[in-house]
Amino acid sequence: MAMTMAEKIIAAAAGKESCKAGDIETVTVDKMMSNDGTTHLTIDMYNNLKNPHIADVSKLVWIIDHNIPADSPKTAASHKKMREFAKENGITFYEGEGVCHQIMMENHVRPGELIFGADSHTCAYGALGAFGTGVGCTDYLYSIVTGTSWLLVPETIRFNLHGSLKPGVYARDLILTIIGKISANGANYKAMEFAGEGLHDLSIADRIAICNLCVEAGAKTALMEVDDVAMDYLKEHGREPKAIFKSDDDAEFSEVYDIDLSEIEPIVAKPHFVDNIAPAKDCSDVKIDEAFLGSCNNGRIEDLRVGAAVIKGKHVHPKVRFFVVPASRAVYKQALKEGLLDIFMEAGAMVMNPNCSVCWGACQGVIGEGETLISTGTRNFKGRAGHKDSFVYLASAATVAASAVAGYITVAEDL
Amino acid sequence: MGYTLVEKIIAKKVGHEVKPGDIVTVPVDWCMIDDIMVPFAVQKFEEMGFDKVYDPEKVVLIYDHFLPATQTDDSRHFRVGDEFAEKYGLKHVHRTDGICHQLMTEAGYVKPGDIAFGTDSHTVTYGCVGAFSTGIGYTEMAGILGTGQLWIKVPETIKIEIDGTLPGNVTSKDIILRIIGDLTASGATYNSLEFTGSTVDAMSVASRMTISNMSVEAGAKCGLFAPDDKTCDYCKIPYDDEIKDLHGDDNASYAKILRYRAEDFVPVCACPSLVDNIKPVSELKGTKVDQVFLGSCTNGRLEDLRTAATILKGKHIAPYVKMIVTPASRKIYRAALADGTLEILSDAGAIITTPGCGLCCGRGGGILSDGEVVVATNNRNFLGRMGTSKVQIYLASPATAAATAIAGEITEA
Amino acid sequence: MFSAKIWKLGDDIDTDIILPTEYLAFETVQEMKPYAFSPLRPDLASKIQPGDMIVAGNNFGCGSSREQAPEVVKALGVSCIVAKSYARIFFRNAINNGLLLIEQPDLFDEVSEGDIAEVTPGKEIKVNGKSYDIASLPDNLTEILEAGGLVKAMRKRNGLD
Amino acid sequence: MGKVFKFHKDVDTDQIIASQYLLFPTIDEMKVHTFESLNSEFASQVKPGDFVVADENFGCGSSREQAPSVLKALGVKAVIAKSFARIFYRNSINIGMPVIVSKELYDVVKDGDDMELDLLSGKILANGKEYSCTKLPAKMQEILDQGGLIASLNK
Repeated sequence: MAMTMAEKIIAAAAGKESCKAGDIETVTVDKMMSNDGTTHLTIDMYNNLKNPHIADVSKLVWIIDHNIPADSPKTAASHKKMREFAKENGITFYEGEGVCHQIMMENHVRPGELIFGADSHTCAYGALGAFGTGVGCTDYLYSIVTGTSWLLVPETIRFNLHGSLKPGVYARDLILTIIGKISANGANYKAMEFAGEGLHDLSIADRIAICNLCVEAGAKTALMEVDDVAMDYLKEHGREPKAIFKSDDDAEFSEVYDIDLSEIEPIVAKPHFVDNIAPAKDCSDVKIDEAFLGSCNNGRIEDLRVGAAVIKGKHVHPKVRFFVVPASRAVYKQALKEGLLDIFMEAGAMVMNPNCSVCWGACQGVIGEGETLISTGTRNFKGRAGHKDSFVYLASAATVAASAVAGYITVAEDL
Repeated sequence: MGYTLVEKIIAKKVGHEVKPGDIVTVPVDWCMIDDIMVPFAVQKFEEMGFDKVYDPEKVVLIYDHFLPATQTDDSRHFRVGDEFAEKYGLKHVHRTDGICHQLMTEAGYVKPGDIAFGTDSHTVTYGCVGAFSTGIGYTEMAGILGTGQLWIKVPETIKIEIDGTLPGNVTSKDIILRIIGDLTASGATYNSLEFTGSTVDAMSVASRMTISNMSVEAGAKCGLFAPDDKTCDYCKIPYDDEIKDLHGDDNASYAKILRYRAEDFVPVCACPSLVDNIKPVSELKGTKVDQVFLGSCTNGRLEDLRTAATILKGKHIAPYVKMIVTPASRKIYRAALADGTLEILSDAGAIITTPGCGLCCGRGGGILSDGEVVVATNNRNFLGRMGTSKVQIYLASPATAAATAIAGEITEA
Repeated sequence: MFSAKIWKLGDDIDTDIILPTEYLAFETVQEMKPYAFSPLRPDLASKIQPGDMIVAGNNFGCGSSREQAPEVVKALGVSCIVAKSYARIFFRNAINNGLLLIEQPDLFDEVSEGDIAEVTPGKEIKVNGKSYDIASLPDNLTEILEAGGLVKAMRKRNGLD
Repeated sequence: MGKVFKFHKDVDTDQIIASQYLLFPTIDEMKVHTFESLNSEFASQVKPGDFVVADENFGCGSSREQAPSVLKALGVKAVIAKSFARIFYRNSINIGMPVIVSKELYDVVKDGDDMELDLLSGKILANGKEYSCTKLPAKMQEILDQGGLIASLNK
């Protein structure tokens, strides 16, 4: 029977030959990531179980990344609870090392794995051919206690990528365009799979940016075929695949899109929804108060290089606060070595410690009433970055850096 | 009869001799307003009915406590500041450059002999270059913005002489902590502290800054160092006769003179929850810590980061312990990037944040919860300063902080 | 002369105790009021009644220059503070806000919380039948206090009141 | 019988409970901030047994389980929407809060209307009229019946 990549990963996790979209399968989960957004609640629930235990502690990765360093005593108490539980139970634990998904990509994710993350952007792991999906803390708790969970096998929307992106256009412009096209719930319950020769030109950073944002179209997961680019990344980080799957040629897709990468233009997603897209060039009447380059979506070294190239020798607009937040310690150090951090600091940006930062809107760079942020973060929901009456525009690293200089939204080439 | 340094500075400004206890009205060379206080100062200024700022060149607005902002109302303070600056033609607004007290001398504003007031108690920091500077409330600041002057009582002076060579693991932070312990938290109330001696002469301006900065923790009105050639280098001014005259005379009248031998100093901590609760680090050995903070206007300078880096090089902070490093200014951050300091600190596992007040002001940057212990290089360990009232704060030098981060318990460098 | 109920605090009551940094940036003093003294005595702000007084030991108001500290005490309706000594910035800020501060070396050690004091500014305080001498303020400060604080004094200077 | 609180299309998890409250130690401390950005009165007005009725794609965005949890903690009996985002849907079932798909209800009720829901028969009574809603898949009904996913761990 012909299967999609998603079906193959789930079948393997269920210990079956095959499965098909619409089936509900009981699966063994390969890894379980949780961060400080919800883990304190998971621990409370865990402690209330009749027989609390963890099926396989080696599969757990806990990461403090959202509110680090802590912004309030309440945050600190939740962190303490998480840190102590991790220590007592021998859970792999990171604190202040970077955004959870970046740490998972650098250190843990393997092709063919089925990974639960108590965070919606867990779908990023598809960039390495792993089935990552976001779950709530109850689902998470069930999976750490039993080692298993149930999954509705998703249908797959296939995106065949052709050609290559024009200079000055980035993976982020591509995925925002796709979400605009299929809408914020266009892939609800589904897997979004990316294939085609256009994929080969995209770096792992590009691929993560694409997969990561698929949840903004409602997707359960995002997947990409594992090719040389992915294998080189794994090798560089000292890991082997669990298994390499690709969709059969005659697999059944719920929809198929062919996308010509050369047609993509710089895009912004306007408030207050990710699918509310517009050409970046059409937004030059939008003045900004703050700019943010970072997040699990766009805080990798490649993104910092793009931002630094735009801003080098220029200065951030005096009324704009520009936060640059490397996605992990490794990214921070690489950017330091390459001189990028100094380019940003010289230009008047503020380089922050690796964390979720402005994207999450609760710890650093919170914006005020009536203010406007341009961001490489994941979401532009109402109030996402601070005050309920504030505005977030999502754009590429290049557009964000250019806008930070101009003081209004602009593409880099018009700077 | 000679004069103390503060008497000379004030006399020069008012144009006649002064003695302790005199109430005089002084012209103000610099006004510093930080982001927390901007809206309050602006409101009072307007309530007072002024229509212009006495000299827009002499007012510096600095946004530092709220960077990065942690609350939705924080940026209102920036907006009020920007609007005020625009309306009254203020020339100097630092929006993202670092901590106010670092910038006031680093960016070239305050020079030896100047009189400066700021809306923050650590305005005493500028005594490191031989300026009379002290913290005031926003209502008085509003008055100065309108009138360009302020009444002050000429303080008595306590002279502190330190001679000799410091032990290798002792920094100027240990000196000022010990002195605060000896004087007590109120022992220098209304007084000027004047630091002299061969140990002081050998110190960098940065080290002196740490001492001036914490003078207020003994209640002092100011903490002064006579400017020397190092001061003039730092301030980019000639070391001329006028500057050379800015020192306390030998025959001046001092309220008290404290004499110390540098060799007698040991690494110390201010223990919870008073700045004058001083104990030698050696007596605290074994106290487990959850977090270490290196930064603030007291100890966030390049030499402080370097001191820590020297100790942390090739080592790693203890598991489950966090070390947060917050350089005091953009300039310092860049210098520490350039000389490899930040790389060493990052390799050791430190969390390096953007320049600002950070944890020291208790609004972000590593707040703690009940029962947690922090060793911090800043200036206050008051109850609840960094989280709940059940957080234990130990103040220490950058060297002690770094050694403690490695060990996971309070340790001498 | 006025009479006031005593609330007693200790030595070194710092400005972070009088009003923690968290609440400094609230837009109005009214919003800050409930948090006065919260690290030390979370319920104190709700118990203090207008007209009550605070008695404390040495170095009251040490620490930061936050003027919110005396403002919030004044907003609670505190009629005066009697302490052994004050930190200087707090002292100035209090006078500038029209909050009466009295220095008295002995009273703190001899009174209890809840006692009623009779205060005659510039002259004496009577508690439990005993009289304590108090000094008057320097002229320049009396002027500010009499004007009702520095803002009012400046308004007068600018011909507004 | 409960009251209807009506919400628009694409209500995301940040509107249900904003990021700045998620690290509060308990759901009870968070719940007073439910729907703060959309209706600051909601948390004080909603009574146990009331309903949230919404248009398409309710609960899109993050995986924060705090979103259904605060609604449940406020006593919301069920959320009825034209459609749900999948993580919110799953989280709701897991904590034992009914989430019901009805394509028609949103268009026929107003804020403040009285309505009744019979989960077993899949019937809604609102403004004197009866509406049917989509039944839950068997797997989910099973989780809901046993009082949420955690209950199955405590068996």
